[in-house]
Amino acid sequence: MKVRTVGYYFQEALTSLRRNGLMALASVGTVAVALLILGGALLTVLNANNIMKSVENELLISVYLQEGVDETAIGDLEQQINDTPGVAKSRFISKEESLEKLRQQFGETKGSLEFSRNPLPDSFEVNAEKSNLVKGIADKIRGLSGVEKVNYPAEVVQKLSTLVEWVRLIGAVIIILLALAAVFLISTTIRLTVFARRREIGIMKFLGATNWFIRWPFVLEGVFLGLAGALVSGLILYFVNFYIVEAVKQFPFMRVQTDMKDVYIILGSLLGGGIFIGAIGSVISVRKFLQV
Amino acid sequence: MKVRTVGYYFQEALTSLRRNGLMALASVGTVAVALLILGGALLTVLNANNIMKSVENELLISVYLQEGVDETAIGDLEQQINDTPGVAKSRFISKEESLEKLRQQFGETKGSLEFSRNPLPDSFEVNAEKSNLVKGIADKIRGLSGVEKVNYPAEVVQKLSTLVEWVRLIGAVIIILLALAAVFLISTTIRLTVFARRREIGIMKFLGATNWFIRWPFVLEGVFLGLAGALVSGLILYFVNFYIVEAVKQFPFMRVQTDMKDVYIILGSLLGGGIFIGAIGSVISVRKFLQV
Amino acid sequence: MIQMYNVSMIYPNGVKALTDVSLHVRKGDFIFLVGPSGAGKSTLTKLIFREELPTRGQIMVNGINIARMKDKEVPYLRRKIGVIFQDFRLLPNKSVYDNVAFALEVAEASSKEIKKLVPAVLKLVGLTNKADMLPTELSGGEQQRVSIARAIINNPIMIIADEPTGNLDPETSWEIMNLLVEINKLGTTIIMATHAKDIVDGLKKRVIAIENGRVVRDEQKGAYGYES
Amino acid sequence: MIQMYNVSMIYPNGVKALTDVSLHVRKGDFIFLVGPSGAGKSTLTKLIFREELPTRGQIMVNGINIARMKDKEVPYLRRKIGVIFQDFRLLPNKSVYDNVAFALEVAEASSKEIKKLVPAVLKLVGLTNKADMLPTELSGGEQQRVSIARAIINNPIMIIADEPTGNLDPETSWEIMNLLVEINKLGTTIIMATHAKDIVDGLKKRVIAIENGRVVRDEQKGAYGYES
Ligand SMILES: Nc1ncnc2c1ncn2[C@@H]1O[C@H](COP(=O)(O)OP(=O)(O)OP(=O)(O)O)[C@@H](O)[C@H]1O
Ligand SMILES: Nc1ncnc2c1ncn2[C@@H]1O[C@H](COP(=O)(O)OP(=O)(O)OP(=O)(O)O)[C@@H](O)[C@H]1O
Ligand SMILES: [Mg+2]
Ligand SMILES: [Mg+2]
Repeated sequence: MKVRTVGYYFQEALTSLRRNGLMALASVGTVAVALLILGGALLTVLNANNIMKSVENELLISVYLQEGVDETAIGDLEQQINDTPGVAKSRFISKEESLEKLRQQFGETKGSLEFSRNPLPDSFEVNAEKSNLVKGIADKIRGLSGVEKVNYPAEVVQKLSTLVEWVRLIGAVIIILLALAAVFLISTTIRLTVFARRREIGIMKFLGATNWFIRWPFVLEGVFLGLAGALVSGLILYFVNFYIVEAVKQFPFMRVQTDMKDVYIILGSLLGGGIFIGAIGSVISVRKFLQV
Repeated sequence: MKVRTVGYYFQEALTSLRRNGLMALASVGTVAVALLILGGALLTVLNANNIMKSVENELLISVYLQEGVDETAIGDLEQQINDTPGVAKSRFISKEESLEKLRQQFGETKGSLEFSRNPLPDSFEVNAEKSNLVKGIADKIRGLSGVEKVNYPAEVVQKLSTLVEWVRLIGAVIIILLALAAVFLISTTIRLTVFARRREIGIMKFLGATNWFIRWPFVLEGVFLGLAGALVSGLILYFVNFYIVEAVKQFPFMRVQTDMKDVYIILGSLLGGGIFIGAIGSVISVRKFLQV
Repeated sequence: MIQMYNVSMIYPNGVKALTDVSLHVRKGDFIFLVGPSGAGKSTLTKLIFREELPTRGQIMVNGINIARMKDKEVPYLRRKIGVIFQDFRLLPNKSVYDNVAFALEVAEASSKEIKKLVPAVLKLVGLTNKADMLPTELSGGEQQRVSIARAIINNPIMIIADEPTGNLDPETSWEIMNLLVEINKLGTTIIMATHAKDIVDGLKKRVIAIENGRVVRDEQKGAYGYES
Repeated sequence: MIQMYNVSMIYPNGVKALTDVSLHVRKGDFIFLVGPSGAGKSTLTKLIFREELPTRGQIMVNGINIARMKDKEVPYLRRKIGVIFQDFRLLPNKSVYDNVAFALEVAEASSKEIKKLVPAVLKLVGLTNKADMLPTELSGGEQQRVSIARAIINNPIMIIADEPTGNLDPETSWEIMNLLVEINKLGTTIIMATHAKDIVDGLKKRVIAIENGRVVRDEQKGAYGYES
C-alpha cells in the first residue's frame, strides 16, 4: 500500500463526507443520539449505584446491652462485634447519650423527661458492609453475652437488599439492551449510507479495484462518523453529568461520591465504541456489495 | 382519487416494503428502538413520580401538646389543624400510645421503662399534601394555643421537596430530549430510505405523476414502518412495565399505585406517535426530491 | 403544437447548451433533431416537457406557455407527451410489465384498460416474453424498447424520442421506426433526436440540425448531412 | 489471448443467453461482435472480464482459467482489460477527470503519472473543457466518451467495447474508431459489440455474429450482414 494510496483513501473519505453532507450529518446525529442514550444510562447507573451505596451505609443495627455490663465487658463486646464478618464499623452509645437524644426529640421543656434513674440501656450502633449481610450480623451479635436485644429495620433491610440487587440487575440489562440498540442504530445508518452507493461499489469492482481499496474510504468515513458522534455525545454527557452531580450533591442523603475516573472510563469507552462501531459497521455493510 | 388508485398505493407500499426487505427491517428496528427508549423513559418517570408521591405521604409533622390540655381543647386543636391549608390528614396520639411505642422500640424487658408517671406528651401526626407545604404548615400549627413543640424532619423535608421538583424537571427534560431523538432517528431512517430511491422519484415526475401520487405510497410505507415499530416497542414495554411494577410492588416503601390508564395512554401515544412520525417523515423526506 | 421564441439555455455550471433557438412545430410533424455530440439536442427536448426551464425566451406547448405554467399543471402536460429517454429511466424495482403500466397508472387509467393495453404494446416492441423481468435483467436494446413501449402506450399527442435506436440493431431499429411512422400517421407529433444517418436519410422527414446550441439547418424532407 | 470452449450461460432467471460458444481470439485481433438486440453480445463480453461466471464451459484469458481464478486475483485481471460499458458506469460523485483518473488510482499509479496521462486522454476523446463536470452534467455522447477515455488510459492488453458509439454522431464515431484502430495497431486486442453497420462494413475486421446465444458466423475481414 503506497503512501499516495493512503492519501487517496483519506481524500476519498473526506470528499464523500462533504458530498453526502446531509447523510453524513444524519449519521453523526444518529451515532451521537445512540451513544448519548447509552452513555446517559451508564452514568445514571453509576450514580445510582453510588447513591445506593450511601443509603446502604445508613442502615444501622442497634444493639442494646443488658443492665450492669461493665466497661471491660463492653470493650470485649466491641471487639467481638468488630470481628464479626461483614461489619463495617461500630459505635458505642452510652445510656446518657441515648437519654440526651430522647430529650431532644420531645421538645425541651424541662421536667417532662426527668427520671428517678436513667431507664435507657447502653447500646452499639453497627454498620454492615452490605445491606444483605445485616440479618446475618444481627443474628450473630444477638448470641453474644451481655446483649439484651438487637434491633434492625428488619423488613426494610431485607427489601432494600433485594431492591439493590434488582436495581443492579435491571440496570445491567438496560445497559446491555441500550448498547445493542446503539450498535444497531449506528450500523443501520452506515448500512443505508452504503446501500445508497451500492452501484458505485460495483463499478469500482469492475474497474479492477481490490476489496480493500474500496473498503478503506468507507472504513475511514465510518470512523470519522463514529468519532464525530462520540465526541458530540461525550461532550454533552460530560457537562450534563457534571451539573446533575453538582445538583444532586446538595442532598445530604445522596452523598454521591462519583469518582471522576469512572466517568472518564465511560466517556473513553463511548469514544472507542463509536470509532469501532463506525469502522466495523462499514466493513460489514460494504461486504454485501463487494460480491461482484 | 379513484378506488383503483388507492389500491395501487397500498400495493406499491407493500411491494416496496417487500423489495427493500432489509431496509424496511432496519427502519422498523430503528423506530422500535427509538420508541422503546422513549416509552421506557416515560414509564420510568410515571412510576418514579408515583413512588415520589408515596414517599411524600410518609412525611409526618409531629405536634406535641402542652401538659394538661383537656379533651375539648384537643378537639378544637384537631379542628384547627385539619382546617390549615395544605393538611392532608391528621391523627391524634395519646401519651399512652406514645409510651407503648417507645417500649416496643427498646426491647421488652419489663422494668427498664417503668416510670412513676408517664412523662410523654400527647401529640398529633399531621400529613401534608405536598412536601413543600410542610414548613408552612408546621409554622402555622406552632402558633396554635396548646401546642408545646412542632417537629418535622426539617432539612429532609426541604431537600426532598427540592429533589422532587428536580426529578420532575429533569424527567421532563430527558423525555423531551428523548422524544426529539426518537423523531430524529425515525425521520433520518426514512430520509435515507427515500434518498436511496431519489432517482425513481425523479423518473415518476417525468412520467407525469402528481406529487401526491408519488407521495402516497411513501406515506403508507412510513405509516406501516411506524406502526410496526410502535407495536414492537409497545408490546415489549407493556410486559417489561408489568413485570417491573410487580417486582417493585413488593417493597413497602414503594407502594406504586400505577394507574393502568396512564400506561395505556403512554402506549397509545407511542402508537400514534410512530404512525405520525412515519407519515410526516415520509412527506418531508420525499419533498426534496419532488422538485423536478 | 410547439412554438419556441429566442430560447436560450445556460446550465447552472455555465454551459451554454442552447442559444437563441426559434422553432415552430405543427401538429402531426415528424422531426429529426441531428447534430454532433453535445450540440444541445437533448437539452432542447428537455425544455419541451419541462425537465428544464429555459434561461431566456418563451416556449408554448399545445397553446400553453411553459414558463408561466403552475407547478401543479406540469404533470398533466407530461402525461400528454410520451418521452423515450436517452438513458431509458426505467424504474429499477418494477418489472417490464409494471414499468410500462406505470404510464397508465399515473394517469389513473382503469385496471381493465391496463390489462388490455400493456400486453398489446409489449408485443409491438417484441418483449412479450420478458414482461416479468426487471430492467437489470435486460440487454441494452431490450431496456430501450421498454422505454419506447412506455412512451407510446398513453396515446400521447406528442412523442419525444432521444436516440431511441442507439442500442438497437439495424433491423430492430427499422421496426421501431416503422412503428413511429405509423403512430405519426395517426396524428401524433414526433420529435426524435438521433445519430442514425441511415434512418434520417431513408425516411425523408423534416430535419433540424443543431450545432453548438444553435439551429443551423431546418429542412422539410431533409437528410442527415448537408446535401452535397 | 482468449479461448472459449463450449461456453453456455444461463442467467438465474432461466434465460439462456449463450449456448455452446467456442471462440479463439489471438493477441492483436480486432473483433466486431454483431447480432440482434438480446442476442448475447454483452453477456459474452461480461464473461471475459468475469462480471459473470459461465454456467458451463471453460474460458481462458491471457493463459488463466477464469472459472478457477481466485477471487483475489480478479482485480488484477480486470486492470489489464479496459471495458467500455454499454451503460457507461461512471461514478456519479466524481468529476470527469476523477472518473478517468480512477482507473489509474485503482492500479496505484503515481500521482505524477496521473497528472500526465489524464489530460492527454481527455484531449483524445475531445473532453478537455468538460474535465471538472459531473457525469450528470454531460450529454449522452460525452458520457460515452468519458467511459472510452477511462477504458484506454490504463494501456490495457485488451479493450472490450460494448456499443461504444451508440450515442455518438457519425463523425465523432469515426474519430473514436480511428483511435481504437491506432491502439489496436500498437498490439492491444479489441473486442467490440456494435450495431453500427457503416463502421463494421467500413473497417473490414474480423466479425463474429451471434444470434440467439449461438455464434452463427465468424469471418476475417467480414461485414455487418451476410455478404449477399
Ligand atoms: N444537467 C446539465 N448540467 C450542466 N451541463 C449540461 C447538463 N446537461 C447537458 N449539459 C451540457 O450541455 C451541452 C448540451 O448537452 P445535450 O445533452 O443537450 O447534448 P446532445 O446534443 O443531446 O448530445 P448527445 O448527442 O451526446 O446526447 C453539453 O455540452 C453538456 O455538457
Ligand atoms: N442480468 C441478467 N439477468 C437475466 N437475464 C439477463 C441478464 N442480462 C441479460 N439477460 C438476458 O440475456 C439475453 C442476452 O442479453 P445481452 O445483454 O447479452 O444481449 P445483447 O446482445 O448485448 O443485446 P443488446 O444489443 O440489446 O445490448 C437477453 O435475452 C437478456 O434479456
Ligand atoms: Mg443527448
Ligand atoms: Mg448489450
